[in-house]
Amino acid sequence: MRQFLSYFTLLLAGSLLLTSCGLAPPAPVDEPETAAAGADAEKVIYLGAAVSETGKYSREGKDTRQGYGLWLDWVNNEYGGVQIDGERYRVELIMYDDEGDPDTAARLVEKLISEDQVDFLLGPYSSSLTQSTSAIAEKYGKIMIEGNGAAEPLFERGFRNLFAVLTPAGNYTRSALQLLAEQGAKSVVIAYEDTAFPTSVAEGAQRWAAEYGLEVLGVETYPVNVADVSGIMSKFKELEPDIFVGGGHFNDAVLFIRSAKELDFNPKAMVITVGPSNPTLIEEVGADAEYVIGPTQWEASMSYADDYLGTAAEYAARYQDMWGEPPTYQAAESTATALALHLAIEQAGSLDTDAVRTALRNLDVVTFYGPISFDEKGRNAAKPMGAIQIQNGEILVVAPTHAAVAELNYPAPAWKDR
Amino acid sequence: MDQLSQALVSGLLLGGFYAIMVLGFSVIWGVMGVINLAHGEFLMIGAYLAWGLFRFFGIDPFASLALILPLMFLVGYLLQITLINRIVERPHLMTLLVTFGVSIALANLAKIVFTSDPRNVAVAYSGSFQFAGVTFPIVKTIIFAAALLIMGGLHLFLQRSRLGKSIRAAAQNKTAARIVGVDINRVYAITAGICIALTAAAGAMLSPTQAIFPFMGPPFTLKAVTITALGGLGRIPGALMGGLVLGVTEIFVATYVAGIGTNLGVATSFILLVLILVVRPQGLMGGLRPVDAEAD
Amino acid sequence: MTNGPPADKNGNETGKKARFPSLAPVHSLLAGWTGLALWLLLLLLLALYPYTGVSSLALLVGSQIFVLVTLASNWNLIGGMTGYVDFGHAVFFGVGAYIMAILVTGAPLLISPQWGFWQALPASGAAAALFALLIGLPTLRLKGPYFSIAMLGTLVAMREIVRVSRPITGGGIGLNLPPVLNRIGDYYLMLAIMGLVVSLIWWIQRSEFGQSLIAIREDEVGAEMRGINTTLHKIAAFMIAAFFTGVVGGFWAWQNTFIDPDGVFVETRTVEMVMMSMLGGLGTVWGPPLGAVAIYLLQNLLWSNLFEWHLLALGLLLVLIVLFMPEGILGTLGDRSSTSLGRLLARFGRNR
Amino acid sequence: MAIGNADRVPQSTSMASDQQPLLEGRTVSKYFGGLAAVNNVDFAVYPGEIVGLIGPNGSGKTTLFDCLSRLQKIDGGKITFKGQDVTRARPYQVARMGLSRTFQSVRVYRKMTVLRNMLISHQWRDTSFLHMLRPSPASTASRAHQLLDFLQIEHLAHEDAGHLSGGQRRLLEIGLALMPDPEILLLDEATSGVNPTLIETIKDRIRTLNQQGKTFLLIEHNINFIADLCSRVYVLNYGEKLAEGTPQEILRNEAVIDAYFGA
Repeated sequence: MRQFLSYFTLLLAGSLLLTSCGLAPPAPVDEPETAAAGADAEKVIYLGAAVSETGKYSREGKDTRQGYGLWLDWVNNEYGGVQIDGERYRVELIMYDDEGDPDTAARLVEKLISEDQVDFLLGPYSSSLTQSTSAIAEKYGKIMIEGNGAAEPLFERGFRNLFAVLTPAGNYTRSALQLLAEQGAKSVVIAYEDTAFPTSVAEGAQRWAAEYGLEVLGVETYPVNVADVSGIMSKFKELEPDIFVGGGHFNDAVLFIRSAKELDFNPKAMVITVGPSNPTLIEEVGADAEYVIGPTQWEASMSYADDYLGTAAEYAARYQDMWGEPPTYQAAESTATALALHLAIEQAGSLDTDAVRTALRNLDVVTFYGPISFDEKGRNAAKPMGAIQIQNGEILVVAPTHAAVAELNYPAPAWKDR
Repeated sequence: MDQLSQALVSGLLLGGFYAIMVLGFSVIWGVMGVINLAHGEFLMIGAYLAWGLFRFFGIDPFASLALILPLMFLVGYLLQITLINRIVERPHLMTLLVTFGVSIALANLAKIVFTSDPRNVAVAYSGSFQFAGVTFPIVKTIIFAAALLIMGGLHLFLQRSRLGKSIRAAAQNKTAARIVGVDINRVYAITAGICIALTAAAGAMLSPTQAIFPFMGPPFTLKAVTITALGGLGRIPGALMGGLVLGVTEIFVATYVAGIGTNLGVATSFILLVLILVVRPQGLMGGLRPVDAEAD
Repeated sequence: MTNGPPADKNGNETGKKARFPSLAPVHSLLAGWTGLALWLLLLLLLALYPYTGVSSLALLVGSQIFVLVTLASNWNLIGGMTGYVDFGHAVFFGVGAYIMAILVTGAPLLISPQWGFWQALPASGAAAALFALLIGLPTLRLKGPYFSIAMLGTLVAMREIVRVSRPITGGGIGLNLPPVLNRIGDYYLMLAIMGLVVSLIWWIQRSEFGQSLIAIREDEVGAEMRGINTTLHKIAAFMIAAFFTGVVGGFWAWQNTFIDPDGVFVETRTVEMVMMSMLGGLGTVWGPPLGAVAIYLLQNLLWSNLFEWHLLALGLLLVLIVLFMPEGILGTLGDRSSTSLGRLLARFGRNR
Repeated sequence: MAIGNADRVPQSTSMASDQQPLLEGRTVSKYFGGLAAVNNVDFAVYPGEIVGLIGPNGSGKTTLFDCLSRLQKIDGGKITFKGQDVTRARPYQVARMGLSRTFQSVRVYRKMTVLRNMLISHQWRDTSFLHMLRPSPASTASRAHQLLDFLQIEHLAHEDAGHLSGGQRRLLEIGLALMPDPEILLLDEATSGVNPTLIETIKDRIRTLNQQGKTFLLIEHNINFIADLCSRVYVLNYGEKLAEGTPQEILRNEAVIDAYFGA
């Protein structure tokens, strides 16, 4: 055994020495089948994306990949290719694994632009990776359209080529707070993870609270991977607020519900930023997740529809069919991202970056995902954020009103009375 | 006043968990001089085991300890005789790197097996009870009691039993222990077995209180380092004191500093670590082995 | 004193080297001027490389590899040569990155006018070196694992401190740098920094200073007792390593255009440096660069095919390196009966 | 055990009493916890002497060495070297003043060659920072070769120190101590683990060096070695000075015999 390993290491060392002479670029993960491409002189649009398959964002990265994949499959096999000047263009999507690592992501985006010479870029998962890769796209004048980076600082850099279909983070809690204010809530406390996205959410929440006449009693931050929030919870308990707004990661949702119950902290409504719209939360936390409210970019039960992928429910069915699991909103917004680009290209009638950029700016459509229309900063200002509430183990949309399928249950009973 | 007693209770309960969490780390360091950077991963594995037993067999996490302890003892024992015993005598860089390698491997294995979806054990008694005007979380109170019980038991074992005495002998003077007939490798393997079983047990008990996910380990490892530095190597009363001090400090900072309290609490624990190592490397309470001894 | 009486036996020279038929002569040649000459030649080739009409990707890859080589070499100075296993060395990278970001954006500190890149780059290094002085004075007194742990603690503590110092550092949100991407410029800048650092370490290793560092690693008490001011030498080595790590951190912040605490104060970055140094050969001049290139290639050529198994494989590889190749590639090739691999090579040599 | 008596008797030393001691300790004390490892020890070594320091195991000899060479902080008393107070000096400072020592458990740089071991142990007193940034000068190398020759280990110059035998390592360590051209050498158990032929070599070398003006302070278990070389001997027991005198006086001293063989 030892002997074998010795030989193995020797071999390894040897091959490394040999290869170290050349600066080899990384191998692609999802190499498109190039064999089919050259056969007939069909027209092809090349899209590129670096999305986590491994690393810290692998779960959400998978949703993103599947969301892009669904659109790709649909546009090539069902829709018949993107239509430009009466001609059909097949789409090829080159996807690499950025491992959640900024160095790798930068390298892959560079590769997509300079070697694969893609026409357009789709975004990675996470605000921080979008932050660094969109700078590269901007530098090369490539359009990057994304659906997974909502943090506000992304759009404060004056970039011309970055577009996002998702509702910006500042508006995440808007419909929930509006609805709660209408139901008579008076005060709110906010706890958020101090990273870019949750901070934008929390700042937005404070803004909207003021707007709807809610008094902000307390604001607290906590670091990533926090394991105990008793301090925050007992502080908030003293303040007796009507609404608790909190969150950052899915893990925090579990922690907040558990801590609130443990310390008998009874806000009349718990709004948790990330988690409630994911069925896993109900599965894991069980009955204690009842009454929890969460913002959602998209739910299958929403009443949006388009001429391409149909209604939100049809989209969900298609997704379930293709990937064997229900779509998360990360998946839906990824599909919508690709769809928005698709529509802009068709409207521009060309693959020219400037034309497509103009078309994107002028885009004003309603899709299965909701309305899409970009403001001058590249954000999808038209789209309202939804809100869901967990009722009897189901995730039901309660806002905005035109998409709602259930009435908000407010106030939530105290833990002792459940 | 109300807030003060609540903070104190929350801090002590957190500290009790820290104490049981750190025990395995501290004893491994104290007995064989190995800083186990994969500590948090064993905690994570314990939590997943408890989750699995709960989810698929409906076994309560505290009851599942009866299965988890022997299983993880075996894991620790095997890991020690196959891997760690080979590097115990090597420079500490090697042990740090090997345990770090194990930590990366285990976390990513867990991700493949369990996916990165967070898990949680929803026990029926996840609520609270009131006592003297203070809210006591039921689960955390049980953890605290269990922690005291386990620590008491381990203390007795180390002080009274023959095996316990061999372990302490091996910690204090390896050569001398060998001369009087202690089989060091076996003692190490048993120590590792006990420690890893304890760590996994701490993870199992933690499973109802927070999210379980593959990368939950490293923060616990870092906390374990701090607490060990506070309490001294391999001393059970030290681990208890260190845990309580850290728990109470964190909760007090979190409660009484507005806005960034929880952040600051976490920061404080690491600043404490550096300060303690610099000012008083033998820990606040001394330890099993002389810390200033020439390393390796 | 002058000389003692003449030695009585002098003829024992023969037959002692034959015990280790190895590449040791090559090894010592590389440690000398030949090594430097080869290195300068390599630098020249690398400087000409962009003229072969390569893509901007190749330039980016190049500069990323240069970053790794520089980091590994820096770590090696304190961890490999001096024997102080710094498990928190990424803290200097982070300090450098943040100083760069704060100076060039100016916003958080209301610095105006904002600093240019060329002023901020040395400032990043200087800040890291200063930080090394402050933290090194107390921590370098610690021995063995206590130093490692203290530095790991420093790294994590700094991450949390940066996180709570929101008015200055932007907190957990991070800081955006002006997106000025210049791949060719970055390539040459990093090539120059790498060239400088590795040459410097080559020089240090030959100098009495470098030898004193190795002496400290081998026996610090003995070194101190024989007149070496160990505190001074350790601090000096620490500060040099920190300075260039800080410069690289500043460069990285500039190139990446965005930093946040979790992106620059990362434990894995330190471990990467350690792994690279180890794989190449701890305490050698050419080992860490070799190890850096090797790990980079491993990660990108072999493991991208392993998908989600690749981090698992990374962890296992770390264990395997330590178990079977603790002397690294160079150590294993250059000598000795100390590793199983080395013994294997020695057997080849004998059979020939 | 009656210890104190022997101390009080003024000893007739062979040295001129008006001469200033080279290395002197006054009421030196060192405690570990509550335990006195060295307790109120007075002693002096005069230039050109070879002085022995003996005592049963655990009597505090090595601790006293550590105090003198400043590796241990002392808890009481005063140490002077060449007339200067060095009580608070650091080891490298006394080394640069001309004090060298060896260790009971040999300290050499194992992963460096014998020659490099020697080169790095030169006199650092006059080494400026700029000097440090250069490779060792040729003069240092030639001195190293001379000394290796003198100690009969020149043929090992390019071997790693870790590959040497125990006796060869002792010789190398003496070489390292001689490199900076010290005025006094403190040798801790220079003969333990060394074969008899080599012991004769070491003895011979010490004598030669002493004739050239070097002063020695030796910790030894080998009584013959002490009796052959030393002009004076100090005896420590339980951290206190039990006796001092010529080797002949010491060997007849009953307190010493008691201490060694038990009463």
